[in-house]
Amino acid sequence: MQRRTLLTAATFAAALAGTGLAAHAADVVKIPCVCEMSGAGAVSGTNYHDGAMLAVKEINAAGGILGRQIVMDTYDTQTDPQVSRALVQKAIDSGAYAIMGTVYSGSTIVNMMVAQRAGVPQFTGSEAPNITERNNPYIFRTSSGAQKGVPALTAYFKDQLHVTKIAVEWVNNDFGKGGHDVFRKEMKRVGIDVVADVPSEQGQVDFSSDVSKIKQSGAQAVFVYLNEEEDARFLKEAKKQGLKAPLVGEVTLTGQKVIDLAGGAAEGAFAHVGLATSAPVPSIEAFVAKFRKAYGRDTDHNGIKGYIGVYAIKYATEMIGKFDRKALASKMHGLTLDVKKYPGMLLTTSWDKTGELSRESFMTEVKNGKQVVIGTVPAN
Amino acid sequence: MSQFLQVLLSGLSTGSIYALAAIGFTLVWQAAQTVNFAQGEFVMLPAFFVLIGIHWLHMPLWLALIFGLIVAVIVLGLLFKKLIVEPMLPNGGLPLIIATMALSILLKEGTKQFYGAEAQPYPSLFPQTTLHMDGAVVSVQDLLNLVVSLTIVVALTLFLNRTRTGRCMQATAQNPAVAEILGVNTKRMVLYTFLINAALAALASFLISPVYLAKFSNGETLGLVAFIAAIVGGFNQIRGALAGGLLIGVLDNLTATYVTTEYRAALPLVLLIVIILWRPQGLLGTSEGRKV
Amino acid sequence: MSAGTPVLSVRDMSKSFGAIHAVQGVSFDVMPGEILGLIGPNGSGKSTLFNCILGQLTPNSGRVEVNGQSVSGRRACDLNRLGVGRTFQQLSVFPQMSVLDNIILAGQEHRGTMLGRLFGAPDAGLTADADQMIRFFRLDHLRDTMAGALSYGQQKLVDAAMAFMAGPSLVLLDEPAGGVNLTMLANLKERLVAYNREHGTSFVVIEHNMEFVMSLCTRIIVLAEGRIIAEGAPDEIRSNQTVIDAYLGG
Amino acid sequence: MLELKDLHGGYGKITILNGVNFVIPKASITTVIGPNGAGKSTVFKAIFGLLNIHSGQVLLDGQDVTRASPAQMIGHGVTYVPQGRNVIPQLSVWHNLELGGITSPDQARVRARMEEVMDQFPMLRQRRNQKAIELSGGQQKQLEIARALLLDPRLILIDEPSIGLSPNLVQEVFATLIRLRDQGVTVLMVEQNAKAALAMSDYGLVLELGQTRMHDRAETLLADPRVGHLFLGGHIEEG
Amino acid sequence: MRRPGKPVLLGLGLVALALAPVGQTDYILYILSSWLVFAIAAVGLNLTLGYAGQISLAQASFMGIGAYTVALLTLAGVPWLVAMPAGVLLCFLVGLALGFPALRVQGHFLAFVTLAFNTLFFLVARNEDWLTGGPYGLSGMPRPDFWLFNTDPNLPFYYFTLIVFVISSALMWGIVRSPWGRAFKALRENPIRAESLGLDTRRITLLAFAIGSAYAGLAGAMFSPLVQYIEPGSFSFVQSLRVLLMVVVGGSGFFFGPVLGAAVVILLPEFLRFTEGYYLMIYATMVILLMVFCPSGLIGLGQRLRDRFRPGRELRGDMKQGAQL
Repeated sequence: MQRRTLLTAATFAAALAGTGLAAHAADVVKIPCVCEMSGAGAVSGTNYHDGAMLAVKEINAAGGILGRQIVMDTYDTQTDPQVSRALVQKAIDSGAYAIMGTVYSGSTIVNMMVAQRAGVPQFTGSEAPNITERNNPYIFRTSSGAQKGVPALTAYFKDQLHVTKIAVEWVNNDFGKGGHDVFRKEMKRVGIDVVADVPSEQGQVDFSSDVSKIKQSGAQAVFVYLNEEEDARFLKEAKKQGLKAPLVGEVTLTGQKVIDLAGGAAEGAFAHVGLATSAPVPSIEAFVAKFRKAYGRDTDHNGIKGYIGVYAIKYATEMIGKFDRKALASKMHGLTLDVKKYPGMLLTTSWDKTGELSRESFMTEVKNGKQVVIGTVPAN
Repeated sequence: MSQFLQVLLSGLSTGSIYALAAIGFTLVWQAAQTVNFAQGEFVMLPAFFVLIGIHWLHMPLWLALIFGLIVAVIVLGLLFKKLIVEPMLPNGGLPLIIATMALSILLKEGTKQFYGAEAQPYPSLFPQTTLHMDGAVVSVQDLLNLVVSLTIVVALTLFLNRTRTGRCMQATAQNPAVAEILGVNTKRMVLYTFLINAALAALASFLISPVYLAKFSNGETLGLVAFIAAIVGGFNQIRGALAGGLLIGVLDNLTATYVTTEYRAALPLVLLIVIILWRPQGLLGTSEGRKV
Repeated sequence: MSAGTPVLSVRDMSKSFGAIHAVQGVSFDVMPGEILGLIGPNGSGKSTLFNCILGQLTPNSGRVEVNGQSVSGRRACDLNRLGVGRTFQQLSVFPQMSVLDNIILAGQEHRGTMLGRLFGAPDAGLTADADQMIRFFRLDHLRDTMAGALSYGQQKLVDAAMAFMAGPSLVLLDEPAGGVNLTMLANLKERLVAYNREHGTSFVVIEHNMEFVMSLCTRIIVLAEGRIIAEGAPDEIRSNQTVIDAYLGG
Repeated sequence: MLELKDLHGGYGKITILNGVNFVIPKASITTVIGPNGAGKSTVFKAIFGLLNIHSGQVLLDGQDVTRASPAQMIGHGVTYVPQGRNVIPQLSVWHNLELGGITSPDQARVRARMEEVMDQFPMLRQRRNQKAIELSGGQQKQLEIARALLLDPRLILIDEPSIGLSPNLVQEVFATLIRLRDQGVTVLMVEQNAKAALAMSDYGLVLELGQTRMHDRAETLLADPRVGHLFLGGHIEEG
Repeated sequence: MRRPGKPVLLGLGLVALALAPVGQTDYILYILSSWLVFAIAAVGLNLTLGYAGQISLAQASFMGIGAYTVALLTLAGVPWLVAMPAGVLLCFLVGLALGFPALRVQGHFLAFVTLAFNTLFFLVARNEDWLTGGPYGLSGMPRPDFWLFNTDPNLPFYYFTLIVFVISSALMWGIVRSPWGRAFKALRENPIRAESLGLDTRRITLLAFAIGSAYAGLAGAMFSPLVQYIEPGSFSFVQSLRVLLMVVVGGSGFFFGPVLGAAVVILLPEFLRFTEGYYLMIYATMVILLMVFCPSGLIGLGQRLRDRFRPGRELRGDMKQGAQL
């Protein structure tokens, strides 16, 4: 029976051998990407990773950061928070200068503590409000959190749609709950009555009771805060049941993926998008084209997040003139990168003391099967 | 009232597709005493066979559907039986269960690897029109899903009861020893069962994917719901699995509408526990001669 | 236990399954040290009677007393603690435990309290007793073998040894000779008789093998269609025309 | 008609048959008797291809059918009615009956035979649409026997037909078997109810410990005190 | 079982475990610690399933109960040494309750009841956010500090995990060697015979669940300070399957089976990472092949190989009797 113990020891030996990759080469800088390449978050994670990789290639072709080539290793979290924690640790052990990822908030919440402890700046794609509420000096967003995005919609509901009764349909996980909680707070603040509050399961397929409840509630508008596939299913069901109230989302609802999946049902949906791949901004149009050329497919906003994250690291590092993690983190706080001087940012972007990000954002609508920007919301 | 009708009809439509998966599960259980933990993936996968037919082999939809059905029957029926179930049956139930769990990972990851992690739009089989009935809106797709599923169930029941092969299959499932002494080729009958299971899963896949969209992770919830439906209805009865599927579909919607949305997933589970403890043979099942 | 109290007393036992009356008003006593044979054609109700006595079936009516104490409705494990051992018709060892472990298990539940057993010796202090029992059944060379790897007849011996391990006052043997070859059978019978003589344990034996029953038992009860049709010493039964008719049909 | 030559066999590693030898003539009834565990039922399973045969031969009209599968045995005109309940519980009586001829390519003939068989067992006709599980034990046994007759077998192996049957039904079953014999069918039967069975049989066969101990005309065996002795203890001395 | 050098091998194994973290990165320390934590849960399930033959698909929910209890208590300032027994005791009691269905149903049905229990636990953990933090989960649980031994850095935490693992394994060793262990096996192999030998099978069935669950609770109590963040998804049904996989792949019913199985389930995917997207597929295929060719798991495979060279020992055989579904 004790053979097993020996075997275990052998396992260790192999484990030791496997970690010989901490080799330091002076002419490279390690910026690993820890993200969701498989599991529920694979779509977002893959785009984030590919966007970041695109920036890495460009920067390396142009001579790297301070003359050093970037090495970006990929660590797949399987959309599992525990795995992501282990992998952030692994990335740090390998000598990371900064870390890209993760995208899913549930993972980021766990692994940001590891990066904080090691003092490694981390550029996350997550949008849950609580990430920047923890006084973690090493976490930075690559798109604004839901607590910034949702209030941008408040004015739209109040001043443009003039609604007094509203419904919210949200996915009952950490992502959806974050948006939902901010939304409830905002509606309370401006005095709009939330008449239907409908949580749904991740991966839910039958939205008939959800739509039917919203229909019965007499809501004049619906705030939809779901993942892409559920967005599409919800839109289809809403169209089927003839739900007339305008459907307004944050980020995902008017994305190209949702439009493809929902077919005609996405027509007329609105969304506030922090970063829209369809924004009528030349820099973003150019990025979208580059991405398509490099990968043969379209990206969603996560591709932009990854892209600008790597560029932000480059610009801030060049400002401090050396590879110093601590200095990088403190430089990022309160930093504004103007797109005219720093074209890799695509849009002028600033970070505050908590790592929260602020920049111009967009109101979009689905028209003729395309996401169209119908207005911009200034940076706050 | 119109709301009730609305959710009822939607529930029936979704439930009818659960029923198809549950029936396949039931058949395999009867024929081989096998619980297939990859049943959800069996429903997920055939939609991708169809997409391969359409996108890679440039087939028209109808041909792609036939192609998908055939590939599903070969891969999920024949190969599953020959390569996994058959060599493992003598090893008892637990290793087989673990193997089907591993198979579900393999199918999921394989699909993701070869077709991508994103959900894929899937062509509708039926027109996207709606009917208005007493204030409720019913899509033609929902109605036809229900009709097609029920037709399949009726056809299957007729096949099992009205044809010689069907009755041989029943004999094999109910009493393999007797079937054997009557000269029935019991091995072949068990194989037929696996083929039918694969075909049912494929049909469920074709019906469900226009709504569910084709995604590698679709099987996760579906498999579980199919089990629950099969158990609630009665492990050893086709009509039990049908009733179980419809019941779960409807109850899920009614709970979400009138009781609780947060705990909508809990109701089928509570039902499952109550049924197992109170009536292990299921609502419509008859107690099996075999020991469980 | 006075010599006058029967070890087992069955009164007016009846059991029916639907319209079939498997056992109808059977009464009998087993006295200390007695070996009682219970025979009868297939379907005569022997097994049903056995199961009713052992609490595996709930009889429609009737009473069972062990050493003067009513045990109706008791669970099998309680019955065992009251001193009733049994063997099974089908093979009934623990196949993936060694012979020694099989035998120790049979005794350990009679030692101390449940918690005491958790903290006490791993063998519950039974190794010596178990070894003695193993020697008694001449299984010494198989002591550490997995019981499932034994031959059919050897497993029957282990089954019997387990029934005796707790020092019962009564053992019910359900077809002990079934499927056992002649040499092994002679061994088994001789061991049973020896055990009976040494410990005064009473046996009730269900058995089809007439030679075995006739030579082992001191008294025989013949059941047919759920009733006792004859009772007496083996020689009386052997020549009883009613019994011959019941067995050969007619 | 049927000949077993020194047949050895069993389940897995347990050997039950230790050399069974007999020849039974055509159009006769032979009853196999012997104590429990003597291997009576096992002999049937060995003939019908349901057992590991270690050595020896089964000959049917001189043709070697050792280790033929059940389906092949049916093709050779042999049917088997095992001990216990052997109907398909959820199928109707009619469909259960039909299963007896399920392997036949000539289904029209099967239909015709079903009518004939139901003439012999009128109860089956009355209950043709009932589920088999709803029949009483005796009725189920009749159904099984009827099912075994469907393909005009040459040889019927029937194991303990009288278990669970009332005495008058037993007489009926025996009468059916006699009628079959008169029609030229060979019957091989295992029966606990030895006296009655031997009384209606042509031959008797005594098995003990997996070996043939006696094989003689039925009335000879009936008159033999050793038979009674065998059942009530003691051995049959060799010879 | 009498083999020379058994204590020597055991000692070597312990030394290997003690030396394993020397010179290792934090990542490896974390992976090793999480292996030991899951091994505790798997050792518990091995008692329920491997020894007593009762299938349970709810092991992750008991890890969850233990983890949430410890998280809530330690966040409220209760020391870990007090919080841990509370979590373990709660799991023991809930496990006792979950054992009751096992008195009525077995096999697949029991599997489904426990599966349903696990999913219900998940729903409660997610929906009752006043207690559990809902989908956000709970974070920032402190790692225990024992005066001179502060486990906050990863290295001491590994040793802390190792100590807990060794103590709990030793306790389990004591249980399976005691008459209880024999009773559990008897329950697996032949409950009716066991009952007829005076064994109270009801009580022993409930205990099999309760003890197995208490071990999961202990694993949860370790998981909480290890990850310092818990959320409902960490204790979903899929995680129970992982623990089951550990037990069966390692060798259900063998004492060290689940420890090895946990190593395979947690460490093997890490080794296979170089195959990138294919690693889960390779992993799944390996599990299927193992189940087809050696259903008694890796330890069974090892024994089978050894028996080739050293004939005359009895094989444990397959799990036909007890742990059958």
